[in-house]
Amino acid sequence: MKGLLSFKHGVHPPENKDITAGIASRRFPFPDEIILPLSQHIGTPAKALVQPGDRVERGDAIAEAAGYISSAVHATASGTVKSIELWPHPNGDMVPSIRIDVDPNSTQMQRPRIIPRWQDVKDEDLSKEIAKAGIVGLGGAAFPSHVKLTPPKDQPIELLLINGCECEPYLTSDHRTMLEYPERVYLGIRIALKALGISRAVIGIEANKMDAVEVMRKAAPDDLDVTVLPLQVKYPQGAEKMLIKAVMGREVPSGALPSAIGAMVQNVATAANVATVFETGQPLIERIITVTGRGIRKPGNWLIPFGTKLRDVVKHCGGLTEDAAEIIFGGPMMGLGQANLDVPILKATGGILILSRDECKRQDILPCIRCGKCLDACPVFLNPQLLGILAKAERYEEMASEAHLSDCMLCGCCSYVCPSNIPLSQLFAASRAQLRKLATP
Amino acid sequence: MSEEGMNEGLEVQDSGTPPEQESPAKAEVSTFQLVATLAVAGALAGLLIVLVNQHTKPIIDKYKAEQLRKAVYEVLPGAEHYDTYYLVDGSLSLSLPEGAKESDFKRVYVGYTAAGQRLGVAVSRGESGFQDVVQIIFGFDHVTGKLTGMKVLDSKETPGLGDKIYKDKAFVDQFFAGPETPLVPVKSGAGKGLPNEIDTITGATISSKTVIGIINHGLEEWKPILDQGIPQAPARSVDEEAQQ
Amino acid sequence: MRTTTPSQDFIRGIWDENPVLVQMLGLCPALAVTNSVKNALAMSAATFFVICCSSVLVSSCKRFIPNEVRISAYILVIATFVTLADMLLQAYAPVQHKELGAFMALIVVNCMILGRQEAFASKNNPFRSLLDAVGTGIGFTIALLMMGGFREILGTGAFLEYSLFGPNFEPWVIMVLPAGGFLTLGFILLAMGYAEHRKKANEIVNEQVKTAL
Amino acid sequence: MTGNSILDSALILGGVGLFFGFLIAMANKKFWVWEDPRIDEVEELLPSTNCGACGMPGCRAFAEAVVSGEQAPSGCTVMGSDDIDNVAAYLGVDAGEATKRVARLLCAGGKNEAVRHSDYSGFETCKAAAAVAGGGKACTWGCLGLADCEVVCLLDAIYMNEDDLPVVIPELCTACNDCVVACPKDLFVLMPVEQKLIVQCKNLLNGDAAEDLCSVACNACNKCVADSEPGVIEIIDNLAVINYEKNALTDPKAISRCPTHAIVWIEGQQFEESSQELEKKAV
Amino acid sequence: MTDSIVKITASPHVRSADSTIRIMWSVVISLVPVIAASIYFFGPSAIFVLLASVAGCLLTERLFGSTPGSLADGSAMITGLLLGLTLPPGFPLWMAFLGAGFGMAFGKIIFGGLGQNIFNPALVGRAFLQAAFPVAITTWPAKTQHWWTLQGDNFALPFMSPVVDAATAATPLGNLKFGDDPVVTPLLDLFMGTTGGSLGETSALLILLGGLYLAWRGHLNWHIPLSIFVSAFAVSGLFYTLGISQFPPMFMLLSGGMMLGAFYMATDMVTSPITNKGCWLFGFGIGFLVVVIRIWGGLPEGVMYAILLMNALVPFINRATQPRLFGTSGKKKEADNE
Amino acid sequence: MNDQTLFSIFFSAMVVNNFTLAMFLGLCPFMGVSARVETALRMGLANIFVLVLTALSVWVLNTYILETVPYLRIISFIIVIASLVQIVEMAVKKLSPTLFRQLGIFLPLMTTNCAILGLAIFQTNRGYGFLQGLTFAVGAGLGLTLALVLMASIRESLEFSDIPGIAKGTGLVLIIAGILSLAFMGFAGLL
Ligand SMILES: Cc1cc2nc3c(=O)[nH]c(=O)nc-3n(C[C@H](O)[C@H](O)[C@H](O)COP(=O)(O)O)c2cc1C
Ligand SMILES: Cc1cc2nc3c(=O)[nH]c(=O)nc-3n(C[C@H](O)[C@H](O)[C@H](O)COP(=O)(O)O)c2cc1C
Ligand SMILES: Cc1cc2nc3c(=O)[nH]c(=O)nc-3n(C[C@H](O)[C@H](O)[C@H](O)COP(=O)(O)O)c2cc1C
Ligand SMILES: Cc1cc2nc3c(=O)[nH]c(=O)nc-3n(C[C@H](O)[C@H](O)[C@H](O)CO)c2cc1C
Ligand code: SF4
Ligand code: SF4
Ligand code: SF4
Ligand code: SF4
Ligand code: FES
Repeated sequence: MKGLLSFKHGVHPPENKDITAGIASRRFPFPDEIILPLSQHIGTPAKALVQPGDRVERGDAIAEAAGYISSAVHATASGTVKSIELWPHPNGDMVPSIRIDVDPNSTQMQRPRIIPRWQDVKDEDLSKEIAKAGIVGLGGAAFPSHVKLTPPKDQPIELLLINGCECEPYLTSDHRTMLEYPERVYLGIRIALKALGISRAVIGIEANKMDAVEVMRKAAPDDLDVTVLPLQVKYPQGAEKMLIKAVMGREVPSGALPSAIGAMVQNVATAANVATVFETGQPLIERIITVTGRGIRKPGNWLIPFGTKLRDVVKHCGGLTEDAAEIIFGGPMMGLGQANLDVPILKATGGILILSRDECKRQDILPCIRCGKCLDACPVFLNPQLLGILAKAERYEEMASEAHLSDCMLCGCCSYVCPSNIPLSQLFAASRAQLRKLATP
Repeated sequence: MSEEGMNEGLEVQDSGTPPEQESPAKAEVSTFQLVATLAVAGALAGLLIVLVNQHTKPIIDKYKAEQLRKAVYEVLPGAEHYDTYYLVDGSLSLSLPEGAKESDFKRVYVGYTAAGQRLGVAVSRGESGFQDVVQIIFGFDHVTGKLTGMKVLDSKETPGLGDKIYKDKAFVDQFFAGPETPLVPVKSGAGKGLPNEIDTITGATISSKTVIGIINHGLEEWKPILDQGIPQAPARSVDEEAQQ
Repeated sequence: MRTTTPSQDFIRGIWDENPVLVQMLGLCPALAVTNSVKNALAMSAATFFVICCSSVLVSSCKRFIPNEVRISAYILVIATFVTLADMLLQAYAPVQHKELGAFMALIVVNCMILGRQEAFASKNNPFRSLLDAVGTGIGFTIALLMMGGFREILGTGAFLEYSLFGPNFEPWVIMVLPAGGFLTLGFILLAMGYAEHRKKANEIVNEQVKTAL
Repeated sequence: MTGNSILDSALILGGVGLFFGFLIAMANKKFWVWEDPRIDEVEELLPSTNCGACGMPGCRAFAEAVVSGEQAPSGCTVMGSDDIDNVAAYLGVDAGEATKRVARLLCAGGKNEAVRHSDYSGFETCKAAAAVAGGGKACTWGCLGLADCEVVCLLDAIYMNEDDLPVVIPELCTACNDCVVACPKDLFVLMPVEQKLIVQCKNLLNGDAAEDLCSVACNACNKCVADSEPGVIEIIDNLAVINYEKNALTDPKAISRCPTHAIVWIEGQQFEESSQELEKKAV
Repeated sequence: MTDSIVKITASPHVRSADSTIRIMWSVVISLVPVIAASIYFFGPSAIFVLLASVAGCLLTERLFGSTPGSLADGSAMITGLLLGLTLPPGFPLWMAFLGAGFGMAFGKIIFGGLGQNIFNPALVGRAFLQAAFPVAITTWPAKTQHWWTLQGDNFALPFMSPVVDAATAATPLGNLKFGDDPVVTPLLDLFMGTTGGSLGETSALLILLGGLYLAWRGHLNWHIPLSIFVSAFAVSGLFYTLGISQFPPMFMLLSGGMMLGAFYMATDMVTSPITNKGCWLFGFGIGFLVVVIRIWGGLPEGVMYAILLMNALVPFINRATQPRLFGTSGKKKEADNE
Repeated sequence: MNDQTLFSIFFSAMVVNNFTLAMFLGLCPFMGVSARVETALRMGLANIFVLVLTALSVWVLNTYILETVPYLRIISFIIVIASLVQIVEMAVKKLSPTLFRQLGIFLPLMTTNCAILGLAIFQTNRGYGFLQGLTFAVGAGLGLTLALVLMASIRESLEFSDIPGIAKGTGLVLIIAGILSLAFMGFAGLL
C-alpha cells in the first residue's frame, strides 16, 4: 500500500466495506409515499411548480432552481401531489417539502421527451442541460454541478479529477457504480471535459478497490486522455483538496477553490448521472445507495428513488437488529445522525449506515491532555486542540481569525483520534453556526 | 466576572450625575516654582540627613572598626593589636600614596602579641559559593603556613545547609586547630588523617569547598608577597592602639 | 468625594484593604525579608516609621507642591526618611540592618508608601493622614508577621529563634528560600480565597432561598 | 565630619534638586500635551497605587481607558465598591433604562411536555447538540435544555428548572442580550416587563401535527385571536403572533380558551415553580 | 429496537481505540519492570517509598480533585509512581507522602486537574522536596548486606529528621562531580543498573525497553526523547572533546535521571509542546540545560530542573510553533498582523 | 573595585540571581503586568531602557558627585530616577505618540519599581565600573523580561483552564512564581 500517492496526515479507520462491496445493486421497489424537500442541495431552495392535487409522472420537474446556485427537483415516482408542507429534513430542521402519493398502479414510465445529442450541444450549453436535470454533486456536498462546470474565466481548468476514492468506511456505492457502469462514467467524463473545454482527466481510486481500478482501466476508451490512478487508502483521501494534493502534488491555496490551481473534482456517481441525462433523458431522480452496518438485517446496494422515507428503506432491508443503536445518512466519519424514521432520502445520501451498539461505543469525554494527536491527524494542518479550547471558551471570533476555523473541512479526523473523546469537529460545526448567527444581525 | 456584573447592575439603578464639565483650568505653574520646590526640598532633606548622619556616623564607624578588630583577633588568637598593610606596587606598605582612595588597595592585617611579637597575618577574601559570594577572613602563621583561624564575614548560602560553614562548630573548629596548608577537602569520615585535611559538611560540600578554596587561593596570592618580608611597623604605644 | 470617618481611615488598611494581602502592594519586602520574624519586625518598624513621617509631612506641605513635581517631591520626602531610618538602624541595630540588606533602602520605592501619599496624604489633613498611615503600617506589619511566622516556624522549627519542636525537627529549608516566599504568600491568599468563597457561597444560597420564597 | 560637609550635602542635594527641577520645568514647557481633564479627575479618584493589577500599566492609563470607555471602573481591583461608584458617578454612566426589559423564553416545552424521539449523547451544550439532527427533540424549534443560556448569564439570572427549561429571574436580569446570542434556537427575546401576554412557542406546524410534538405547542386554533381585541393577535405561519404595538389593548382574557396553554399572561417570572421545588431549594 | 431511535451523536460516529485512560494505564504497565528492578536492587525500602508517594498522590487527587472519578484515569497513579522513582531508597516516608501531596495539589489540581497543568506534577513534588529537605534527598545509603534490610531511615517520625548511621554511598554523577577521586562509572553498570541512585534511575535498559514499548504503541512522542538524547550527546560530546568537561557523552545519557526523565517525564503530553516542531525545540532545550547544569551547576543532577524550566517555556513554544496551514506558505498572512 | 567578568555579571543577573525570581525585586509589576504576553514584553523593554538609563546616571553620580557624601546615595539616586523617568515620559509622549502608547505608559510604573533602585544600590555596593554597570543593567533587564514573559505566556494559556474558584487570581500566580523560582534554582552555582 505504501508508495502510492497520497497526502500528509489523515487517519485510517477500519474499512468495513466487505459487508456490501460484493453485493450488486438492485432496484428498490417504489414506496407508497415520496417526500421531496425543496432544498436537497447547497444554495437557495428550489421553487415548487406544482399544487396539491396535481398528477405528476416520474421524471417531471416539480420544482425549479431559484437562482444560479440552486437546483431543480424532479418527481421520483408517478402519483398525486398530496401537499407541500413542513417535513423533517435529515439535517434536523423542518423544511417545506412536496409530498407525493405514489400511484401503486403506475408503470413508472417517464413521459417521452426529446433527448439532445450531447455531441451537438454547444460546450457552454451543456451545463444548462445539466442544470435542467437537477444534477448536484453526489460526493456529499450536493453542490449544483452546473456551477462547477462553468468556472470563472480567469481561472481556466486544466485537469478534471474524477473522485472514485470513496474514503468513508462502510460505503460502497461509488465502488458499485464503477464496477457496474464504467461506460456511463466515461461518458460523463466526456461530457464534463467538453463542458470545460479540456481534454485530460484522472480517475483517483483508493487501492482497496483494485477490482474497480481494473474495470475502469479495461473500459477506458482509447480516444480519451484518462489515467486511472490507485491511491493510498487513507481517510479523507476523497476530500477535494486531498485528492488534488495526491494526484497533482499541489495544495489548493487556503480560502481558494480548486479552480485556482486549474483543477475540477467530480464524483464518479455524478459523472455517471450526467451521462444518464444524455443517454436516457432521465434527470437526477435516483442513485445507488449503500445500506449497511451491523444494525441492519439485510445490507446491500440499492438503486433508490429520492424521497423514499428512511422507514421504508429500513423495512425493506429486513428491519433493524436488536442492538441497532444509530442511524446515519452517509458514512461514519462525516454522516449525519438521524433522529426520525420519517426523513426522506436525498440526492446527497450516498449511504445509510446503521451501527450496532458495539460499533459506536463511546467513552466519556475527558479533559484534553494536549497529546497533539489531533494535530497529527488534521489533513489541512490546523490546530484542533487550540480550536477546541477556544470553542469551549466560546471565543468564536478568535477561532476564525487566529485559528483558521474556516479552513476546517469538518472531516472528523481530529475527533476520531482524540484519546479523550473530545467531539472536536462537532464543536467546530457548532462554532461555525454560532459565527454565522453573530454575522447576521 | 462578578465585578463586571456589579457594574452592570449599577448602570441600571444609578441615575448618574452629569460629568462635571467645568474643566479645572490648569493654572500655569511657573518654572520658578517647580525649580524652587525641588531645590528647597532637596536642600532641606540634605540638611536633615547630614544632621542625623553626624550623629550616627561615629557609632556606625566605631561598630565597623570594632567588627573588623574582633574578626582579626578571632582568627589570630592571642593577638593584642594589629597593623594594616596595603599592597602598593607589589609590596607591602603601611601608608597609602598621597590622595589615593583606600578602597582601591588590597590589604592584610598583621597581628602582634602583647609583647609586640608578630603572630600571623589575617586576610579577608571572597569567592562565589553555592548562591553568591562568600566573604571570609582567615589568619595564618606566615612563617609555618599553618592556619590560625577562619571567620565568615558575609554569606548568602542556603540557611540550614550552606550556613553551616559558620554555624557548624565542628567545621569551624577545624580551622582553629592549626591545619597545615594548602588545605584538602575530604568527605566527613573519609579522611586519611593527614594534617591538612578538612572534613566537609554533608549536604554543603560546595560551600565547604568554597571556604577551603578561598583560603588556598589567598595563601597562594599572599604567601610570596609576605615572604619578601614585612616592613617593620613603627613601634606604638598602647594608647595609640586604644585610640584607633 | 470620599466620605470616610477617621476611624474608617484607621481600620481600613489593617485588614479589609490590607496593603499586602489584598492590594498586592509592597510585595518585594514582604517576600524578601520575611524568612524570619525578627527581620519581618525590623522591616515593619522601619516601614512604619517612614510611612507615618512622610504622610504627616506630605499632608502638611501639600499646598506648596506643584503637580508637575509631585511625585519627585513625595519620593524625596520618603527617601529622606528612609535614609534616616537606614542610618539609625545601622547605628543601633547593626545586625538587623545587615540582614535586611538592600531592602532597607528599597523602602523608598515601596509602592504602598507612595500610594498612600498620592491617594490619601495629598488630599487630607495631617491628622487623618497619620491615622491612615498608622492603619496601613499595622496592616503591613500584620502581613509581614504572618509570613515571617509561617516561614520561620516551618523553615527552622523556631519562632523568634526559640525552638518549638525540639532539636530533631527537620527544617523545611524551602520556606526560607525565595520559592518559599512566593509559596507562603500563595498559601495565605488561597486560604483567604477559600474563606471568601465559603462566605460567598453561603450568601448565594441565602439569597436564592430568599428570592425563591 | 566638619561643618563643611553639612554645607556640601545641602548644596549637593539642593543642586541636584535644582537641576532636575529645572529639567522638569523645561520638559513641562516643551513637551506639553493637551489631555482630557477628566482623566486627571478620574486619576484623582483612583487609588494611585500604580499596581497594574487592572492589566493597564498604571493608574493613569487605567483612568484614560475608563474615560474613553474601554474599561469599566470596576476593573480596578484595589478600589472598594464605594470608590467604583464614585468613578462611575463622576463619568455619568447612563441613567438606568426607563422601562425595564427582561429576557423571555419563547418555548414552554420542557422534558415533561415535548416529545423526544432520540437521545442525544455527546458534548452537553445546546450549541453542540443543535448541530446534530437538531438535538434529538421532535420539535425542531424548541428548547434543548442543555443550559447554554444559564452558563452565559453573568448575573446568574437564569437557572434551569425541574422541567429542564431556563427560568429568568426578572429582578436579576439586566437585559444584557447575552442569552439571546447564546441560544442556538433563538428562543430568547428581550421585552419590556409590561408586555405580559406572551406566546411561549415557535412551532410552525398546526393542529395535531404540532400537538404531536409537544403538549403545549401553539396549534393555530385561532381561539386567542377571537378572544382578544381585534388586531392584537394574528396567526402567521401557524403561530399566534402578538402585535405589541397594541400592548395597551392586551388582556388576560386572550388566554382563557387556549387548549394547549401556549399563550400565557405573565406577572413577573415565567414558569412559576411548585411549592415542592421551592422547599427543596430552601433546604 | 423499535420505532424510536436510541441515540444520535455527532460525526464521526466511530472512534479510534485509543483512549486517555488506556494510555495512562499502559504507562503504568510499562513501568512495572522498572519498579520490579528497583525492588530487586533496593529491597523493601523501594516498596515503601513508592507506596508512600502513590498514596500521597491518590489521596490528594481523591480529596481535592475536581471530578470524583478522576482516580480512574490513572494519571494520579503515574504521578505517584514517577515521583517515587525519583526518590532515594532511604527517603523518609513522611517526606515522600508530603512531596506527593504537594506535587498533586500545587502541580496539578490547582491548575484545574488533568490536562491543564503547566508543570510536571511529579517533578513539582520532587523540586519541592529537593528544596525543602536537600540533605535527605541527596543521602544515598550504601548497599546493605541483606536484600531485606531497610535502607536509611524510611520510618523517621513525621516532621523529624531521619537518622542515618550507615555509611552513605555516592551516585555515579555525584562521584564524578564531587568525588574525592572522580571516576567515570563503567557504562555497562549504568546500563544494567547495578549502581547507586534513586529508585528509578538505575537500569537504563529497562527504562529504554518501557519507553520503546510506549513509543511503539504511540503513547509517547518519540521526538522528545530522541531530541533530548541528540542534544545532550552533541553538547556534552563537544565539551568533552574540548576538554572542558569530564563527562563522556554516553555517560551523560545513561547516568542519573536522564533515561527516566527523557522517556517518562519530558514526554508527559500535558506539559510538553503540542507540535512536533515544538517537541524538537523542547527536547533540545532539555538536553542542553541538563548538560550545562551537570557540568557547571551547583548540583550534580539537572534533569528535573531542565524539564521544569522547559515546561515553563511550553506555552511560549506553543505560541511560536503553530502548524503551517494547508495551502499557505506558513508565514502569517498580512491580514493577521493588525 | 570589582573584578567579575562581564559575562558572569550578565549571566548572574539574568538567570542565576534573577531579579524577580531569586531576589524579589520588581514584584508589583510582575504580578500586575504579566497577564498578557504583549504587555509583558513591552513592560520588559521599558524596564531595560530605564535600567540602562539608571545605571548610567548612577555611575555618573557615584564617580563625580557622591564620593564625599555616600550617605546621600539613596536620596540622590531616587530623585534622579524619578525625575528622569518623568522627563523621558513627557518627551516620549510629545515626540512619538506611537512609542508612547507602546512603551511610554509603562514608565510611571518604574518610579515605584524596586528593581530600578535595587539595581542602583547593588551596582554601588558591588562597586561595578562603567561597563560592568551597563552589563548588569542589561542582564537584569533581560532577566526581568524573561520572568515577565514566561509568567505571561503561562497565564495566557491558563485562561482556558478550569482553575478552582479559590485559586483564581493572585494566589495561583504566586504559586506559579514559586514553582518557577524552584525551577530557577537549577541554575544555582552556575556562576
Ligand atoms: C460560490 C461557489 C463557487 C464554486 N465554484 C466552483 C468552481 O468554480 N469550481 C469547482 O470545482 N468548485 C466550485 N465550487 C464547489 C466547491 O469547490 C466544492 O466542490 C463544493 O463546496 C463541495 O466540495 P466538498 O464536497 O469537497 O466539500 C464552488 C462553491 C461555491 C460555494
Ligand atoms: C472529508 C471529506 C471526505 C470526502 N470524501 C469523498 C469521497 O470519498 N468520495 C467523493 O466522491 N467525494 C468525497 N468528498 C467530497 C469531495 O470533496 C468533493 O466535493 C466531491 O468529490 C466533488 O464531486 P461532486 O461535486 O461530484 O460531488 C469528501 C469531502 C470531504 C470534506
Ligand atoms: C535548595 C538547595 C540548597 C542548597 N544549598 C546549598 C548550600 O548552601 N551549600 C552547598 O554547598 N550546597 C547546597 N546545595 C547543594 C546540594 O546539597 C549538593 O548536593 C551538595 O552540595 C552536595 O554535597 P554532598 O556530596 O555532601 O551531598 C543545595 C541544594 C539545594 C537543593
Ligand atoms: C507518556 C506519559 C508520561 C507521563 N509522565 C508523567 C510525569 O512525568 N509526571 C506526572 O506527574 N505525570 C505524568 N504522566 C501522567 C499525566 O499526564 C500527568 O499526571 C498530567 O500532567 C496530569 O495533568 C505521564 C503520562 C504519559 C502518558
Ligand atoms: S475536522 Fe477540521 S480540524 Fe478536525 S481534522 Fe478535519 S479539518 Fe482538521
Ligand atoms: S487529540 Fe484530543 S486530547 Fe489530544 S490534543 Fe487533541 S483535543 Fe487534546
Ligand atoms: S443573559 Fe442577560 S438578558 Fe439573558 S437572562 Fe441573563 S441578564 Fe437577562
Ligand atoms: S433556551 Fe436555548 S440556550 Fe437555553 S437551554 Fe434552551 S436551547 Fe439551550
Ligand atoms: S515593592 Fe517591589 S515593585 Fe512594589
